[in-house]
Amino acid sequence: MRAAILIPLFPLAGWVVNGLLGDRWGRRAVAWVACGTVVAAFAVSLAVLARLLALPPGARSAAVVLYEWIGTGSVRAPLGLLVDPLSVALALVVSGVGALIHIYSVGYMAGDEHIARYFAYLNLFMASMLWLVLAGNLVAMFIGWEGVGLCSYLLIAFWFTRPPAAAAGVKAFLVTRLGDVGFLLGIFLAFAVFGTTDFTAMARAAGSRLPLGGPAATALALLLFLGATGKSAQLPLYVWLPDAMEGPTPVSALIHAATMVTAGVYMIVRMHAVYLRAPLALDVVAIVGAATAIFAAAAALAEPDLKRVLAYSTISQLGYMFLGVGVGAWSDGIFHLTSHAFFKALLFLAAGAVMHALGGETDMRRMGGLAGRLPATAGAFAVGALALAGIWPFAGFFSKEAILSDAFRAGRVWLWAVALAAAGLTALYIARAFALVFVLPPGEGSAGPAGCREGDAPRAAGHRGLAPGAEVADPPPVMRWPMGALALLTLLGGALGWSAARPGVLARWLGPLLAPGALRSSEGTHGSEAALAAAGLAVAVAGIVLVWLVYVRRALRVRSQAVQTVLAHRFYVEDFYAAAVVAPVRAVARWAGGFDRAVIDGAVVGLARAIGGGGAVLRRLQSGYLRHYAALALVGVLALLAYWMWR
Amino acid sequence: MSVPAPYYLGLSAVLFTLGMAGVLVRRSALIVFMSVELMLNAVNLTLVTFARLRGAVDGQVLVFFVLVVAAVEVVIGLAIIVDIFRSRDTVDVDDVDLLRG
Amino acid sequence: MPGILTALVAVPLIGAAGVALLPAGRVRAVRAVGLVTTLAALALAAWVWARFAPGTSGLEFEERAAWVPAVGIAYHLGLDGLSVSLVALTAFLFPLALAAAAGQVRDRVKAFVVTALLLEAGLLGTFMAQDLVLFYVFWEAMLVPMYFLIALWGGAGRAGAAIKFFLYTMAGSILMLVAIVAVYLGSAAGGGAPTFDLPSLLREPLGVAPGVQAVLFAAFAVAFAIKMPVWPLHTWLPDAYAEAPPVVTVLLASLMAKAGAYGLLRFCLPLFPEASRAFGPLLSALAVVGILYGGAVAWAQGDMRRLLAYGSMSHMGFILLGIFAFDVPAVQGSLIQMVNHGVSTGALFLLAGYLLERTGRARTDAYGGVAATAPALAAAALIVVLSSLALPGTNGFIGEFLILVGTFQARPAAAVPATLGTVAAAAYLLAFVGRVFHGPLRDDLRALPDLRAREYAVLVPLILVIFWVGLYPQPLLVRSEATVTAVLRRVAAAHGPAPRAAPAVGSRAGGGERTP
Amino acid sequence: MTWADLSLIAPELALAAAACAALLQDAWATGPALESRSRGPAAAWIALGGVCAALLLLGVRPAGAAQVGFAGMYVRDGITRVVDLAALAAAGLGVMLSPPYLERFRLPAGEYHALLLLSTAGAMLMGASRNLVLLFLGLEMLSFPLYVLAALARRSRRSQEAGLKYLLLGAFATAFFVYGVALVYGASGTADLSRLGRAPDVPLLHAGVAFLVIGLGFEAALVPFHAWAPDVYEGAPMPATAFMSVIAKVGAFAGLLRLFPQALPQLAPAWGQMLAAIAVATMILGNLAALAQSNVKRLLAYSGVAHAGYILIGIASGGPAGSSAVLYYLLVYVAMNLGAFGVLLLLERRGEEADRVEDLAGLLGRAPWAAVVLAACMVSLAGLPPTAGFIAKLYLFRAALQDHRVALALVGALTSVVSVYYYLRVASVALSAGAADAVAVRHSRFAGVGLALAAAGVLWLGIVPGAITALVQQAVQALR
Repeated sequence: MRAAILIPLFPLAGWVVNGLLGDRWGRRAVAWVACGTVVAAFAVSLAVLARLLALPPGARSAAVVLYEWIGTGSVRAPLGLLVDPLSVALALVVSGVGALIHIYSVGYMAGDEHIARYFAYLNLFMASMLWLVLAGNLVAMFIGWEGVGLCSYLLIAFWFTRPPAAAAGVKAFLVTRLGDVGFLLGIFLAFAVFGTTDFTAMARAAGSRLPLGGPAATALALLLFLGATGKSAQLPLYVWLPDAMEGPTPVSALIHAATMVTAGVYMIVRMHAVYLRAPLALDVVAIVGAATAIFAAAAALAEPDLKRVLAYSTISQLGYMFLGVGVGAWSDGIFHLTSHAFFKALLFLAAGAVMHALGGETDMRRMGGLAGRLPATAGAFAVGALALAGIWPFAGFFSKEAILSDAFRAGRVWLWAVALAAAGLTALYIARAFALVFVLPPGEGSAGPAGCREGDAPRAAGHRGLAPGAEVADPPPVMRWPMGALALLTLLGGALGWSAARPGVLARWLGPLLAPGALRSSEGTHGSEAALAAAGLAVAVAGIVLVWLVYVRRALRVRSQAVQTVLAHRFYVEDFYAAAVVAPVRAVARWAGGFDRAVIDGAVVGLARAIGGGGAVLRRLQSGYLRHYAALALVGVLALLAYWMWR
Repeated sequence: MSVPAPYYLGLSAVLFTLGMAGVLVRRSALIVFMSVELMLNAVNLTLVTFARLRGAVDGQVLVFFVLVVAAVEVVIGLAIIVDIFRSRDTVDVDDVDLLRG
Repeated sequence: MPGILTALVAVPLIGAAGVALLPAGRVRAVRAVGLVTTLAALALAAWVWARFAPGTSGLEFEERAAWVPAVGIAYHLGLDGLSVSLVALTAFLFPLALAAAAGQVRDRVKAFVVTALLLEAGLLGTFMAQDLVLFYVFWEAMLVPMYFLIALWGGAGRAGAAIKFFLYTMAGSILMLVAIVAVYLGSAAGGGAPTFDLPSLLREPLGVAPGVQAVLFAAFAVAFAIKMPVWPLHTWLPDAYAEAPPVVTVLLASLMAKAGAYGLLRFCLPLFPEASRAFGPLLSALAVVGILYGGAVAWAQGDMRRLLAYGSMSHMGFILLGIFAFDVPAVQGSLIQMVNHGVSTGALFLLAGYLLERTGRARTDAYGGVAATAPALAAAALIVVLSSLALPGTNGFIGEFLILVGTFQARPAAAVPATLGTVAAAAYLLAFVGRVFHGPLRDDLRALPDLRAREYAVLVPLILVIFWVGLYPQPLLVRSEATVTAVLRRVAAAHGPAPRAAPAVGSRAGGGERTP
Repeated sequence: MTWADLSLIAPELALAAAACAALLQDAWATGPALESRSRGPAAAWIALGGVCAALLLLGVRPAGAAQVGFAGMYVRDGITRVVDLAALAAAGLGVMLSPPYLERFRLPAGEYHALLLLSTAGAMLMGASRNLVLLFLGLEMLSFPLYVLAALARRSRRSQEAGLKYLLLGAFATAFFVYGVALVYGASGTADLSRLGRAPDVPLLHAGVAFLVIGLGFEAALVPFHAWAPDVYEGAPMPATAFMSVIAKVGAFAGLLRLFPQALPQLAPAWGQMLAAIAVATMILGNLAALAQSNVKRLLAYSGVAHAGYILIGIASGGPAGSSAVLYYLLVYVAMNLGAFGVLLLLERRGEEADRVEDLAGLLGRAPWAAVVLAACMVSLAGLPPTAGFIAKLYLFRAALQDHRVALALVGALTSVVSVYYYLRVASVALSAGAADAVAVRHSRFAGVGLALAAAGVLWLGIVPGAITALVQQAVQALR
């Protein structure tokens, strides 16, 4: 199992090599190194999977300790891996999708002069992400946790000369770091409770150290979840993710859709033993997940920017995952994570292909009717969109239905209802996006003067937006093949989670690891299962039909100006943050700066001035007149005499 | 001697105070000087009184030292005052105020 | 190898004398001798560091000789877990600083090198002295060269900044001197001869009343707090950091600030355990205020070095927090963070110096897009910034993590807001990166040169240390563990008032004069 | 008077003889010799010979029990020894540092050296006095030459003014001192210091003691009897200023030492409190007033006031600790103050004294060693390690705390912080880059050796003070 260390080490080596030497050698070599290392990581992951499969289900867990990393007093944190079904599954998803996106990037970034830096960052991200999923304890995991955040920052701000990109990077870093405060405090609390943060040890000791529903368990679970809301862009810390679309599109696909943002879900599943001791915290997770799902779906409705639609969609889908794990459906959460990785990456790559063709344009109001000119892209997007909307037989259908039925069967009917409504909205916004980009004629939806545009690097097409008569074509094969592969996975991915007899492949693979949650899993019948699935499917279809009626047939005009405004401002959440958090903090900082000068330093300088002033006064007393001096001495004489007489 | 010792002591204290006042209020360097001499001689009177009171001679010896010292003071002082008079045409101590601050 | 610690102090002094005898015009020779001297000191320090036996709490390489026997002052040097790494850090940073100075100090080079070498001797001595007076001598002896380094080679406001720095720090340390004398007199309460020797003083509890102990603790603590600096005794810092020549700012932030934190651990905790515990909550609170306040003010600064200065102060807050958590991991974290802060903050100021050297611009908004024209400089800055904001895998994380995890066990109420300080650090440091390196490239910066070979030579060692400590901090941690444990055991063992409350000294501390 | 008595005062006699020789040499020189460059050094060599002879005579005497002579008026003990050492150091350095200045400003070298030596002898007598009469004589012998030295540049209105002010105020204070002697005599029936300890505790004695403080306090420049010091320091020719700045303190504090801790221990609480109050006022006033000065001589005058305050801490604390601190401080003060003045003596601004702070600018470039010495002396005056000033202050704080005078130690400590401001300002100007074009630097081997000795003293007493601390410790052993 020690070979598992190679999984993150390969991309790490790619980072070092490309980072140090990338500018010296050709772009081709850079691309080979970058893709090669990730493919190698994928290959090693497969090998480790094979090794695990060879073991009996109960023995498929191995801790690999590299060396003692931090060890002093009572705090011990080795640098170690935990190789078990969960981590290997995630490693496979991450390295697999990552490899595809790396290959896609070769084509997408072909025109960018900083390709070495790009791939170096991307490799570093792969290393961090793989380390995150493989790490054997919370502290080691935190390396990956922060590492992916760093890479996210670096890649969002990849085109750093553009102020919005630079600002979005900082925003992403800061907001996630705010969540990481919770994560860190969680680690501290874990040390206080367990004396260790080793996952296996904590899982073993959770039952004895954490009283069910006790404050320690609840606090620990909620603190870690705070970290997850930051990293996985949940309410209330989701605000960085839409802005993160300033980065190159493959980055959005890889980091801000398929992998990094799901780290929170993974972490909760990893820590499920703790969460099981904290039902209240699990409820919070489920409620936040459901609320985020519907909120973000609604926010996506009025978004004119294609990538931001997908970003809100990601937030919403992550909400589903949290809803799933919140009701104790650990493996279904991972299932949705996986299928979402496939279809959302596919959607982003397709969107990237559109932008690639349009010179970086991302404003859907400047697009339209592209289905004919970009058939392959349109097809790929359609597959992804259908999966997202939850249409049978795409992967998204199975995974989303699994979570919905889990919620229902867990007795969280309200959450189920909310999630169902969110499913409808999902179908609505993604169908709208598809219609605007591929179906409707250009110019629909009145483009504003300031469009959205990605990057400033030269693209394959030298123009921006949809210029009539311009050469608009599907991307080159190096980009098309990864899209095809992902489309295939999207088609087949459902098989992972669904089979005639639940639990599915994934659930059985993870099963020995995951203690059953509050889920009354066996109580559901096939009949109710089918009914729930039908309800979900119906809502999805209804959404698509609604879009068809509103946008294509123009049969309906349900436009309330108020709703439109609220949606366009994403429920004013960001304005609220700007006014209630950012502005006050900025004001406090300014004020503190002034306070520092005026009061604290003022006191010091004032004291110095007073002393200097005393010197000036004394100077004036030295009048130069001899008789004054004699008088002064006489005063002294009298004072001394007085002292001696009346002491 | 019919005059009791405290009278001498009182007289010398008065003389000393007069000298002191002279230093403080007179402007001519020469008169200031004379005032200092007055103070010294007041002290001499005290010394002699005490010596007689104690019936010891060492107080009277000290008087001679004081006299010598006073003479030396005058010598140095007059030399300086002459120098000052040469360069400033005045011996008013209030005009000697170049140095201050 | 007897006398190696003396040799460590003597090498810079001999080097300084050697440089002083060179003709002032031979700038290259002056620089070469200075560099060779610091490298020699580094070699000695590295040897000592390598040979230092972990696991013992006592002094190693001890040297003792009578100095002023009439009043019980001894020349007593020694290293233990608290100081061994700081000595190594000092010796490590000086060659780098002198190398970096070659590009920045062109005027009166000889005097500069001499002064810097005197400073090195003072710093090394400060970390090694085991006699209170000897410590004070070194403590002030490093202050004087530092004053001249700022006052003679600094920026436009150098005179004011230098004297402010000096007066402020001296105001604190002179009170410490008075307290040192009081401790000395108190040590005779048991009937023995009074002594300034630290190990002897620690052998039995100090013969002073608890109230007096508190006053003495305060006198020591204020001196060290000013040097660190601790809020609200910090306002000399932005001026000094911003006006000193860039390499001197490196030394100020990297090493002098550590002397303050080191003093707290070396003297305040062991000498005044009861008072330390009594003042612990207050100092923890000040640390938290400093962390957040420094972060906030840093964020609002327009001047690059003022921003970094307040940031440095914020980071020193973590170190203070760890010390007064009285918990092994936290104190260990503080110690390792001293090294980290020295490396990372030093590197930050070094980079700021490189920028200043290239453009002469102090304000961050006078830059923009520098990463586009100087990518290596930007990459180095990014790495250093990340280490400074405690990214796991870099050195900064080890320190802050240990401090916070330890503090969380001991004082959760302080640890929670302090953890927020990590966000503040990210805010101002990324703002710095954003304003200087990101954004549209300004036209007047297009010709900005990237790192030169000499600058690589300075930065690469620092970056290597950043990753080394970040990934494998154990060599540092094991060296200090035994000593830290012993110090904390001493603090923990102190219960309530001193057993022997002999009113030896200052029993009328407030009053002063005798009444007849 | 016996031979034994005379051999007791052999050092003083040597000085007096050298003083006479210097005067005679001056009178003897004629014609071209008067104008030649060798004229200054000739007198200087004679004076130096006298100082060395005195030092030798001091050295050959075994350091044993105290010897008393002149019918009990004169005592030669450990304190005498250290005071003599300080006074002779002051004289020696004063002689060595002056020639370039005397030559350039055409001051009468013979008179200068003779006065200097006589004044030194006066200070030494004060240190050796065991009787108020001798103390008075010593005080006058110390101060009269100083009056003349202050007015030595007879054509200079400033020098005249300095002389007049010094003389009149000095005479005024002397009158009080003698009155004090008379009252103490009247109260106790004796002028013998060794018998004052048994004097009856009557108001007359108290008044006498108060008056004695005035005379000594004037010479030491204690507040409020300090007012002469800035004006006289500024107006007097610089070599005179340099010399008087140290010798007056040596003499006055030797006198205070003899008078208070040694002769009047039974009144220690009373005079301790009084001197503590004076010390506090002196430290504060001296340091604050020095802040505002731009003339280095005047600055050093106020600095001298401040240092008088510091030294007084030792007297006020009394006992062996305080007394040894005073003795050590006097030695240190001689070295550091004369070192500072010695550098100034090398400078000249267009035929005048270069006594403004800005005249020092760029000294490092022109006379690097002088600049370094000046900086070292300033650092020492500020009381910073590793210089002598630090150890001296450490001694004082120790004395104060041992006597539970916490407030004294604190005021001393905090005012030294204030003092750093002006000392380091001078030092950093001297080491700064800019150059004062009008200022010329004179190099003189004679003065160079003097400066080196002063600097060596500043460092030696700071870095390896063991020998001297042992000496002062031993000197005060009798004081238990």
